[in-house]
Amino acid sequence: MSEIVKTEPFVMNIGPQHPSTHGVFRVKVTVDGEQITDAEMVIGYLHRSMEKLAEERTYTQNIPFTDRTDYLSSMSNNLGYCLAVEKLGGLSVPARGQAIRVIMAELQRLASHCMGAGAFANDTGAWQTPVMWFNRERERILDIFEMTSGARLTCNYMRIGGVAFELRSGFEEAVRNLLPRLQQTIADGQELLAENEIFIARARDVAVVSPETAIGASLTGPMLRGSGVAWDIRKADPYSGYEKYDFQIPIGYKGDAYDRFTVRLEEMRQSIKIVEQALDDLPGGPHSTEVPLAFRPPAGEAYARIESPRGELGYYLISDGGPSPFRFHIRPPSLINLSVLKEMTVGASVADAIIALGSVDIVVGEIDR
Amino acid sequence: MSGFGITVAFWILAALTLASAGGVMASRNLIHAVLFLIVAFLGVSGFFILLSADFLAMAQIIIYVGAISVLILFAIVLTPRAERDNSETSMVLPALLLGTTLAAVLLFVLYDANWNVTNVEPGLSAEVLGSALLSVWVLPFELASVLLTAALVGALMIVRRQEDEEGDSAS
Amino acid sequence: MTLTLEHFLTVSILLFAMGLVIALSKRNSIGILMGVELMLNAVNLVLITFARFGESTMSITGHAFVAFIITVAAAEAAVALALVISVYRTRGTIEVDRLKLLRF
Amino acid sequence: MSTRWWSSTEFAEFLSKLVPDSISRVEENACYLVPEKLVEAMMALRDDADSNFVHLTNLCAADYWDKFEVIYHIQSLEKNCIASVKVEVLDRENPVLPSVTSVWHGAWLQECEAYDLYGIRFENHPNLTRILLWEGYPGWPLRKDFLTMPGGLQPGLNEFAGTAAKPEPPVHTVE
Amino acid sequence: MLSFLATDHWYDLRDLANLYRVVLEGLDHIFPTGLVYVLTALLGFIAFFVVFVLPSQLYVGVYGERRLIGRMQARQGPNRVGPLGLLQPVADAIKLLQKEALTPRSADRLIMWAAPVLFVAPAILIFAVIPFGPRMVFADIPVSLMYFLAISSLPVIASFMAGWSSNNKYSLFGAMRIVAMSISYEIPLVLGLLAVSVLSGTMSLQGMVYWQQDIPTWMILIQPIAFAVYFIGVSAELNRTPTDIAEAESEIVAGYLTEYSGMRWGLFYGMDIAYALGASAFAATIFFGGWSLFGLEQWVPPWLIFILKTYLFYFVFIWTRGTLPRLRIDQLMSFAWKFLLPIALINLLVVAVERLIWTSNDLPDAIVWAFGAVNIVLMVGIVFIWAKVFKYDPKKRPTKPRLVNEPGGYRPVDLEQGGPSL
Repeated sequence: MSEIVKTEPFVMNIGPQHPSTHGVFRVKVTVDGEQITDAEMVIGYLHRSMEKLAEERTYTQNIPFTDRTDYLSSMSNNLGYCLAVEKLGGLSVPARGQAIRVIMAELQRLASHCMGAGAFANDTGAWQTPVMWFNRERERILDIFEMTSGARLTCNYMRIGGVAFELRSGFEEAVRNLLPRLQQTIADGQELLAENEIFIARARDVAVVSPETAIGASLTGPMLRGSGVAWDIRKADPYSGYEKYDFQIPIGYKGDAYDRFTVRLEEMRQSIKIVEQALDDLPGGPHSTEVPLAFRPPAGEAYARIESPRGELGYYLISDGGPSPFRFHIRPPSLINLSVLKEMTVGASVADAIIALGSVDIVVGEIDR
Repeated sequence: MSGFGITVAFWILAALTLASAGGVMASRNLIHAVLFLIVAFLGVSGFFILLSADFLAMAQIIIYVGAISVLILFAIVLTPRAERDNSETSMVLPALLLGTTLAAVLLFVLYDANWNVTNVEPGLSAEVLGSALLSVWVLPFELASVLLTAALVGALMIVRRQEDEEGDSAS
Repeated sequence: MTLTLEHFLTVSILLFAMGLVIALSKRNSIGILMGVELMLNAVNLVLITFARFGESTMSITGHAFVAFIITVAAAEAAVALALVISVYRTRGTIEVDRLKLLRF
Repeated sequence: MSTRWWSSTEFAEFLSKLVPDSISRVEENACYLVPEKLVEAMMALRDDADSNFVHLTNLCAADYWDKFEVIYHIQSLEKNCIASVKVEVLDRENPVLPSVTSVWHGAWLQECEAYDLYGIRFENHPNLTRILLWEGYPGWPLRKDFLTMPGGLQPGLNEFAGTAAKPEPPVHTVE
Repeated sequence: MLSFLATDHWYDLRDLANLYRVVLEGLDHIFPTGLVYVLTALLGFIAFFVVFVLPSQLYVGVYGERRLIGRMQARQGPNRVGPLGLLQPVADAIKLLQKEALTPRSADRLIMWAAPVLFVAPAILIFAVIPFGPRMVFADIPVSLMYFLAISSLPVIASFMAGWSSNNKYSLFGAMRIVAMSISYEIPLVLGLLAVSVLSGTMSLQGMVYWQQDIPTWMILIQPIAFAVYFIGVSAELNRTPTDIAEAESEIVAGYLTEYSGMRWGLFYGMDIAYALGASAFAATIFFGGWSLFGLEQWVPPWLIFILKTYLFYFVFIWTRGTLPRLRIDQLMSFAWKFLLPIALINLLVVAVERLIWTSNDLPDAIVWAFGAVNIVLMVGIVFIWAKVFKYDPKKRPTKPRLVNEPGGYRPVDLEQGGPSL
């Protein structure tokens, strides 16, 4: 329509109260007809100044903060923070603790990708059904978290030097019962969404990010892998014993929204593989090393990073030898993945912009911190 | 033609049609004017039903209400907000004068003339109309289809964004 | 009470006059187009009325005429609105008293 | 196989060959660059085939009471190596640094964040605005002297290795 | 033909028209004739529609749809109010009635108020020509097919009024989208239904039911293309997924309904269901034999058969809503103009030729089965040819990502494994 008739350009707010912004996130778009000519994101509605607050608390007290940044993958956040502190203090984690951490992080990745894939399908207009199907399985994973740590969403399970508690009896059986169900759900998602004609028509060739742009814009995680760049911290810089497990990196073909979706589905399959391997040879021994509650690492700095469900989650800590960090910085993958929002949306229609935003899979708690 | 229902329907329709035509004239907002126009179209199609022209009544609704009014709405929305008032030019008084005079003359003719009127239902139906269109009126029928094609192509040509148009308007 | 030819013709005459006033007095070209559409409707009503009440054996002629008028009106509206949009694009207005390119 | 961290001496040796006079000093943790030569050095590091630092992983600032530091973690995906680069900003009143958005587009939002929370202005940044806080927010919250707690306590600890002169904390008086 | 319905007793539930006739005659003794006409028209209308049809159908629409979609979405659906949640629609209605109907300050108050009212009227009018049984049709007008098309073009105006008067950008988007959609989809819809009309030689819905009863066949078997065009076109006009772009929740919040609340919104919601049921009833009449069921209508009440067919068709609407993603507006437009319109035109041409062969050679009725076979072959052929013309091959690119073992930089796409799609 806008090809034929020049309409008034007008500014439209997508968010902060909008069904598809996944939180209080706002994009100010200038629209010409249905076509977007400019997009500017407005964030900060959920800013809680965690980096400042963390400078007041001891290293152990800061673990609950990390739950609340990316509230859909609290286990991964705990893990990243604990790795950074351990690197700072030169601590080592017993083998059992490392394996438990891997199991938890991969289950968390499954839960988070369930949410991401379901919400993306919702953005394409599949009205609530995929999101409910994926959420059903996510709930089962959260049941396992509740069984282990007592909490479902903000688990606070990892500790400096290991994990908080030993696994409950029946944990292994519960996870082993869950994994086939998850396989089935992923197969359903593959069959009913990834091979659905309408879904393909909507998601393919939309929000294309070329590999050069993706690397230059510091993208990580499924965004980078969707563009065909083979980069996964678990492979490139293994932590917590990931080098022991056999898994592969899924990468996309073209870097469009469809590639990101299929990469997420494939990552879920790989995660199931990792969890199975970790369960198969779960070592015995202690789950944690003894670390004093007011832990004082020596003065210095450390940057530790993990592959969180959304990308590279880095924690940069500076210690002055005191009981609380001198500087506590989170490298938020959700925020930095949004660097290409303008490239993805300008020139597209409003409907495609929603798809582009959904394919980034943002969590506003992590963007704003 | 007589009957309680038909008479009531006629008066309701007459009031509705004329009032909404007046609304088209009086309303200041162009969108309101179009909505009044739609009501007037519906009223006229009601008259068609009263006059036993079922097929044409339905065609009237489909084409006038479903297509032409929607086109007008589209054109209004595609032109910006400043253009949406429906005020009159300075010609309003002469136009009113002319309209009143014309109505008076025609009404005089109507009531003065001696019409050859029958009150028998002619029994026209869609089948009769269809066969008439394809036998007696087949040439105009084909011409109308040619006209529609020409109008389609012409409308497309007019609104097509031409490359040399910028040069034209600049000169 | 019996409805006669005069009832329907009166309505259509009034409708026609109103359409004429609208078409002559409106400033906006789309408003003028609406007036023209009203006049066409009034004419249709006249034709249908005579087809119903007239004595002719060929009373289907009225219906056929109305069918043609509706067809032509659709074409006319499409072309007119295309013109309006085209004029708006080149001149920036569709008010008839500000379009003076062809006026002496 | 894991990511190789470039030591600061190795990095300094490499960079001094690539862009001379771009290094101000070398410490154990990282190599400090000269702000004037920052963009040139980063551009060379990105484009050189031996370093190939195409990916800006992390950019953040830190406040050391008397100076700011901006820390860049840059990495190469092909060679799987990472290096930490720092720049000092000594002027607390009007901290200015050249922006590296021309080198990596991904620095855009991270520099905005550093500006928002520390007040470090990045020159030649395409659109340097506060992103987490609103325009006109008083002060720069992550600076160490932003708030004083009741009782004269301050955020962070009062001693830091390597800081000789520390500005006297303003005394908070309770009416 | 109707000999099996010889009993004209009022208690013969196979045809409720008997009951109606008895009431009419009874009233005729009491009141003068003209008044009875008006009275019974009003009474019958109120009794049948407002008390019986609309509430029951809306009930099925609201409760049934929510339960079914709940099942499809791996959840329970409404089950708290009353047994099995059966009172949920009542609770909803009470809640909507209590809620304040907000009007934004800068809205066009009159139009915003009038839009839901104008939306309701056509929804009720549609049922006037639907034959529920052999004599159970309110207005058996000879052009009821045209009537349906005419009435179904009215709610678009009401939707536009709602969207425009709200003075909200999302609403305006919704209004523009629905207007553009309705213009595009009306044309294939009319052409598709015209083919049905040409084949059966009538424009009356009742006539079409008799035609299908006489052959006996179902029109969907003879005219699959017309059915496909009708189903897609009508779901576009009704804003059902996968074509619900005017109310696209994930894009423009609620489209033209964004600013509506309380019972005004409730009217839109309820009447949306009524339109969907009207379209289902229409499809059941034209394509599925209406109240006839190959002779079974002598024993089972025809209106029961008809209503069950309607609900079955409505179930398909619910099913698509619970399953499919939504298309983009330009995809929908090009689908209407590049695919539906040509296929409907070709179908119309073929049907006209078939009708000519049938009538001019005086062939037996069984010839329609041959026509049906030809049309099905035609449909499959056209779909394949169009896919070739537009080079549409969604499976060209693999639906699973590549897997690599080693990290590193960009891995170029191996064209053997699958190149970029169209």
